[in-house]
Amino acid sequence: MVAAYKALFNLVVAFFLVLSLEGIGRKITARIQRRIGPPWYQNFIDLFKALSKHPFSNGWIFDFGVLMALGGTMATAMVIPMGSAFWTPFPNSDNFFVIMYLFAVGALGMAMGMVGSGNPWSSIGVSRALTQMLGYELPYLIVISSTIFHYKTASIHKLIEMQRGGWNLLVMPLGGIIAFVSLMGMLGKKPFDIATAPAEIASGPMTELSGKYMGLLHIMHVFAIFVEISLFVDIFLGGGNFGWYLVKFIVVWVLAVMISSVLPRFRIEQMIKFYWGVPLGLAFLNALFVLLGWTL
Amino acid sequence: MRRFYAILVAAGLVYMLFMFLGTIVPYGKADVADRVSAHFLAKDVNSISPTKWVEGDKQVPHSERVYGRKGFEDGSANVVTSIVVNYRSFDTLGEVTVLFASAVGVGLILGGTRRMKYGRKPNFILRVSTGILLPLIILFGIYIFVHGHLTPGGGFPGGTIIAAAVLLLYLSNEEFSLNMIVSKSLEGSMGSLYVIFGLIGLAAGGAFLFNFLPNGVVGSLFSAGVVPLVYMTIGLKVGSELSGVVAEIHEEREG
Amino acid sequence: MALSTLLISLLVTSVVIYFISKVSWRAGAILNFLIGVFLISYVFALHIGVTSNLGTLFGQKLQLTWTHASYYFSAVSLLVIVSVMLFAIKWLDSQKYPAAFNMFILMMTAGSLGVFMAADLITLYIFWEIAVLSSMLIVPMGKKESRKAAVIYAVMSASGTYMYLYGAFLAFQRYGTLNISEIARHMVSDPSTGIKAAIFLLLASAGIAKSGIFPLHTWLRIAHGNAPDAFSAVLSGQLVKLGSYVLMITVAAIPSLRVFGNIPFYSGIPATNYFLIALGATSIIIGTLMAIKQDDMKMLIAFSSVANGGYILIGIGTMDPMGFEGGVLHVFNHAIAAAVIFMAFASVVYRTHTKKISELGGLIHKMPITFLAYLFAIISLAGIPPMSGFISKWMIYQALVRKGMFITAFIAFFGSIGSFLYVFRPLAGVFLGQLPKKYKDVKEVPPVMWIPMMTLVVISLVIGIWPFPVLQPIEGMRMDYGIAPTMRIADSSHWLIKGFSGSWNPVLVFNLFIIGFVIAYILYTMFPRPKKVDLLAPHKEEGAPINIYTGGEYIYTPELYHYNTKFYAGFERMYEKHPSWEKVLEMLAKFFHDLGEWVHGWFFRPSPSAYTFWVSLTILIVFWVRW
Amino acid sequence: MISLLIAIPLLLAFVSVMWKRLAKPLFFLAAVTNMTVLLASWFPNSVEIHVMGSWKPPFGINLVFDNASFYAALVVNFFFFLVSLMPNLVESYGVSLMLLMAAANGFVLTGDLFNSFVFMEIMTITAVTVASRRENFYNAFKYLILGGIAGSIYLLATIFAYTATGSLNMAHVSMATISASSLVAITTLYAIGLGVEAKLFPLNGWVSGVYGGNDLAPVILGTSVSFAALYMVGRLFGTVFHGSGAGVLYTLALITIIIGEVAALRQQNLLKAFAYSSVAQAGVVVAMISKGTSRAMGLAYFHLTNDAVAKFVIFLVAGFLVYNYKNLNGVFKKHKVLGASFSMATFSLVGFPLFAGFQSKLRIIMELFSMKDYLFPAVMLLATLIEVGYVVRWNVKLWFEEETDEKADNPIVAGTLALILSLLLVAVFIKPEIFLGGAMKMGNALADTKDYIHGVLSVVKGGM
Amino acid sequence: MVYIISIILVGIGVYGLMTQKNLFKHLISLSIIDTAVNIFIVATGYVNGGKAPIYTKNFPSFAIGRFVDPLPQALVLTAIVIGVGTLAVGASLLVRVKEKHSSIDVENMKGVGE
Repeated sequence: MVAAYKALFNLVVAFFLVLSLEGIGRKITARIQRRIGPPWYQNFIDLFKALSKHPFSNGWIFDFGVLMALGGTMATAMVIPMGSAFWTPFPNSDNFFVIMYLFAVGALGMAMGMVGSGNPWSSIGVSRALTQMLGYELPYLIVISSTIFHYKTASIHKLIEMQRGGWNLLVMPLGGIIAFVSLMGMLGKKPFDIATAPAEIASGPMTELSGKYMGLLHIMHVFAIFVEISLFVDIFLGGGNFGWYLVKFIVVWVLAVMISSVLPRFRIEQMIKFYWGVPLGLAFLNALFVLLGWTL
Repeated sequence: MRRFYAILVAAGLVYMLFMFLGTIVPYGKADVADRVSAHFLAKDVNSISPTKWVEGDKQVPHSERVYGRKGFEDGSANVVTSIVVNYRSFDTLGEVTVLFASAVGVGLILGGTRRMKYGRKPNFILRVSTGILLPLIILFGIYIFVHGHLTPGGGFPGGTIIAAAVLLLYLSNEEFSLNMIVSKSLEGSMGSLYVIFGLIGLAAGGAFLFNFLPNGVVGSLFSAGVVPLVYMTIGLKVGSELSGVVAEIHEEREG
Repeated sequence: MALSTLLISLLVTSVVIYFISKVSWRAGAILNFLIGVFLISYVFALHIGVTSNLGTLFGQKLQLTWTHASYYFSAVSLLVIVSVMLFAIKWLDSQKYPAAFNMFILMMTAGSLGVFMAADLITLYIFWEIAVLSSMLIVPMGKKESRKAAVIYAVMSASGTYMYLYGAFLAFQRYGTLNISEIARHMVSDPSTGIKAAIFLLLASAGIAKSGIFPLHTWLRIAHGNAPDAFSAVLSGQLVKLGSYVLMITVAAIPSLRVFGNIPFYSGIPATNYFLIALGATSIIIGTLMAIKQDDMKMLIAFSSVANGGYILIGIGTMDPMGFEGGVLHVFNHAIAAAVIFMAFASVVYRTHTKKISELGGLIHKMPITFLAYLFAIISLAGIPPMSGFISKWMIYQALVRKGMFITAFIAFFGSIGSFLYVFRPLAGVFLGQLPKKYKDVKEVPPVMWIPMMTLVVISLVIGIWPFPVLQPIEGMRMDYGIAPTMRIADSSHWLIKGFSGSWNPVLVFNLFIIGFVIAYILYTMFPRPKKVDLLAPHKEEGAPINIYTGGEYIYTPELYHYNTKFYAGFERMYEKHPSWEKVLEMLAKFFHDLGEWVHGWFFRPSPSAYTFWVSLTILIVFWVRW
Repeated sequence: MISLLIAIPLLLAFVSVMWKRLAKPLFFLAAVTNMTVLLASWFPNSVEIHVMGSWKPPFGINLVFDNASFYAALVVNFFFFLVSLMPNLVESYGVSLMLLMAAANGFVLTGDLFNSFVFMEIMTITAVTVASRRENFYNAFKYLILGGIAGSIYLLATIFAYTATGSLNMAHVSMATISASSLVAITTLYAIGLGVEAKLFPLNGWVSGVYGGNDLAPVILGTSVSFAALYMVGRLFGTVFHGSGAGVLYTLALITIIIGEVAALRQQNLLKAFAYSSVAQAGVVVAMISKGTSRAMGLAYFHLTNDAVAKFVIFLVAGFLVYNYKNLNGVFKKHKVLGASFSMATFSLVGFPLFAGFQSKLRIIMELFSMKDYLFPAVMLLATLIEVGYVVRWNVKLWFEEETDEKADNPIVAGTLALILSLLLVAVFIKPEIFLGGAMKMGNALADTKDYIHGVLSVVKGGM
Repeated sequence: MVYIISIILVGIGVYGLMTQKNLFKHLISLSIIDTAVNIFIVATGYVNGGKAPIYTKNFPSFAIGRFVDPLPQALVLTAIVIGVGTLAVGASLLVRVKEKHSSIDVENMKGVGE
């Protein structure tokens, strides 16, 4: 029962934390681009507005897809440890691969629902999003695999405990950097936002979304960001108690936002080529170091 | 280029056979005593122990006077004939069959129905001389195969000569056409007769193609058991067969 | 009933079925299905360790024995086959040769069961050929291309089979026995690595050919793609597993770790196994990349079978307890998923008569049950929880990471993510999006056809939540083969699956999923109800609200707004000029063909002159050699 | 009694040339008689000889009747018997077939080298006649030339043997001491001389033309005559020359296997394709014979028997199809029985389980492995692979392609025979002893030179 | 000497078979080979100074060296007939070949495809 409360707490934290951070992110981007930008709570307002409007639905698969996306992502968010073994809702099931694949349910649901809308922009967006996944996931998984190989565990909370001696980022700095680059792709931040590319394909998958569908998907997006950054913080930055965890979370987010706000956008195959070039090579190099025991 | 390779290969073949020559006795040095034919010549096959012979114990062949005497295992003065029609008669049956087979084959392949006309009158000499020569040729043919066991010759040459007579007829007379029924019947009956001789031998002597008639005096016309009879059937058969072939070739197909 | 009696009577029955089917093919099909149901119950009732004699051949006893492996593989096979048999009761009315189909599918069942039961290599070979032969005769019942497919299938399969046969006899010559466990025992003590490796690889090649592993994978595309539609489900779901079985026999029943312990290559894996793993990895890459760009949905899944065969081989090849169980469990997962997918496609083709993704679309509104079956099957195939497909992939990853095989792991990840890409294509292109006008009267397939699909989906889902009934025989197999016999992976008392790097609880994951879904649903209902709009569907009556993004504009050709050709154009462009192994094999076939042409031209066609030349030349050569 | 096997068909042939209409019934009669004679003297289990004209060997000609020649004669006559059941096939070729039958029997039974040459020539000439059916003249002519050359070489070999030993009797030749170089000459020439009939590469140029030219030739030449020729290979190289020259045969045979299959693969004509396959199978048999042991030879003839039965069915069906249909696509839909038999026979050819070919192929491979020959099995399996390719292609084409409107009556007798024979193939799979027993006895008889010599040369008076 | 002549005749026959384009010349070449082999066979039976193996008044009895070997002669008799048979069948085939393919020249024959 305690686990259930912790899981729900996860969701609550994720919701408020990420939604506010998104607002802050918009503000930071605006400042970098010499604009004033919206207030930090702007996204709460947007979300509420979207949810309260009368939407259009494109058939049951459209609804089902959105539910599956949100449900799957929430399920993932519930498993994520927040920085320490204590804030781990399900210590027996916080296996990295389980999280990664559970996370894919949401992606699949979203893709399905959006293509179900019958809009070609959505389809193109989904196709790009899936292709993009092929790009960023691979270096990321290699880095995480070498981490797991190094610490002999894939359980996130155990990984956190293992990093008592020092952050994993410091143990394998190469891996940490690659993972962060991949994280940028996961977050869909520039330069890796070709999938949504608002100017060209009308936000891609989201083209047909209206009203509460937009809102629900926004919530899903919030949880997705939570999962992605939390994983990075847990695996590379050593977690820490709840406070430290939040700080690290925010730092990673701000860094990502700052980087993304100064960069243009990759074309889809450029993006794949980018990820399969230097990051993948370095990921393998990192793996080699780990195999040879050359860790710091 | 083709010719060059052909010469090369042919020369190689000649070279090979030349090398093979080294494995056989030189020309003219054939040692009959080492071969089965020594006993064919001496007509003493039945008195030789084959087991000993094959083990290298080459027994001395009889060398008593043969010509004009009676009571030999084979009564023909011509040893080649005695081999062909008696000792190795089965080969000859096969030989007859080859000819028969080819005659049948020619018939099946050509399958003609009508005499071919060349539209050219045979010249005078040919026409007239045919009338004179024909009986002589046929007679000569018959002579050859009847005396097969005494003199060089036999059923095959005799039959061929008879067929030559038929060929002459075909050349000299545009209208002539061999009566196929007669020739086929002769061919078939003579062939059957040969096999029947063999079967009689099987019945009489326990071996196919067994010589079941007395041999008589070596050198006389009525001697050598079934040999003259066989040669006669062969002669007639070959004659009719080859005539048939000649006839077939002179026929054309409808359409 | 003894095992041998069962198999022989099945073979005989199949001929009887043919004549029954000649009278009424539906009776034959129903009878087939009943026989299948009987077989399932029979298989589940059999005790492990039962043996039976089939007779003697060349002085060797032909033996059948019932092991954990036989049980597992037979059960999986029968699940697939029986589903297809049920499916066929209706589906066959679209086919030209129902009687022959009924006969051969039963014969094939007998062959496959025989393969799984065989205790020695030659029995295995006999039943193997029976299975191949009868399936090979079903393949050309499809469309025009399928004739060529049958030939390619037969040749590819035969090339593996004959290598296997060579290996089998090599083993027999060396060890004097054909019994698999005896050979395994002898091989452990055999000092000659070269011959052992030769036997190992030759035996494995049958499995390589059959399960579509790299050098011999090309037949899958054409055979699975063109076989009669429902039969593709058997081909991909079941027959390919014969190959996996043989691979498992060679890698595990012959304890390759001990046999080749003297040639370790990487992290304790012998070079021979690593070679197989490399082949498997290559298959994953090829299968994934090629599947992504197919327009023919059956060929797409055929390539996915190549990739999944690679997973199975990688898993088993590691001989790691996790990897082994993962590989073997993947057999189950892929069998079920591929069978459902192909049956779903068969249903689509049954109604629409095309298998080109680019010609289809929007069928979800017409065939929702088929769509659901397909959806759950691809979730399983892509290895996403809560379907069973995830469990095996998880296990294989565990093994790969534990062994530190990062390149292989990379390929496995690539294949896994790639599988999202390709399984999504038929989903988007066939079921979602705009419905072409010509399919506006398409109806859902009858229950006889969707019941088997849904049954398999439910089985896969249940196993995904509670995998222990399937893991149990697999653990049994692992114990039989002595792979880390002390280790327990499936911990059913704690509902856990344990890997070296941690555990997870499939029930919990499923519950989380449900909770997430419920919360999402609550959120969904909390907010205003949506207004239903149609897609760009002009065949609907006038006045219905139409899709919002056209701004009310009326569009007459919705097909054009359906994005389903070159779905991943950006990605496909990256490997347009890929080298094609299929072309290489075609070249090989062409080489033999040209050789025939050449031989014919030089030795058989020419005039008597040439004959004389060859005769003379031969004499000369012989003379030259011998003199 | 044994001489009847030759005498009866010969006599009936002579008779039937007088009454052409009787040819077909007489052919049937001859076949029945021969089968009766053979069945009456089932497996002599010893070497019996029949001396011609009661001239004892090695002086006269003798027929040898042992297990080997019995089995060969049985197979040979069996196919003649089957052909004689089909008057449509025989047509006006009854006389030729009877002669061919006599010649094949003589070839199999004779114990004399020159005599075998004579019978070989009869075989060639009648076979050419049969081959010329359906206006297949050019190919028949090519066969004739090649057969003629082979005959000359065979004759040369015989003469070399005669000068070396002073005898023409096989038993005597086999026991005589022949100098090594002489033996090389003799066996080389014999290998080439027999190679033409035994379809060895590259002496088999005639095969496709002759087998592919009409419907009668392959049915009889591809089964009976080919069996007789391959029997003689075993007799000469196994019994008489004790395996001298086997290396030549082995090499040529291995090349033959591959060449035959490769040529069959590209072939677009149904009859010719399987003609080439027949070449390849002959290669297998010859290579196996060249191994020289009794087991190997027995298996070779087991394989040959299976192949002959399968080929009989295949050629029968193929001949029917080729000469009744222009377009063969999907014809089996109209002729289900023919199709089923054809498929079974072809599968037996490949060696799929449930059919006889499986038994022989696997046994051969197993035997080869036990002899530590690793090359031949590999070649054989490669050949089988190619075989699978074209066999499946043809089956698929004949069964599944879109059919045309052409229509022909079902040949009832041929269909029945084909079905019975193909079921026989299945029976042989279940109970290989049907063929295997005889074939193994044949192998033993061929390998046992001592017994042969003893049997031939110590018996003074031949039995009936 | 006779041996060598017969061998050369074989060579000539083979050469003819290989180079000639006319089918009838093939047949003749074959016949040459036959004849050459026959000559060879007869020659193997020759004994220096030997007579024809026929008993006459002058040679009434057998002695080694008196007669040549009769067996090869008998064989040749058979072989000749076989050669004739081959020739006859070959010639008749050529008649039909000429009809069907309108030529007996290998290079001018029509309809000789596969």
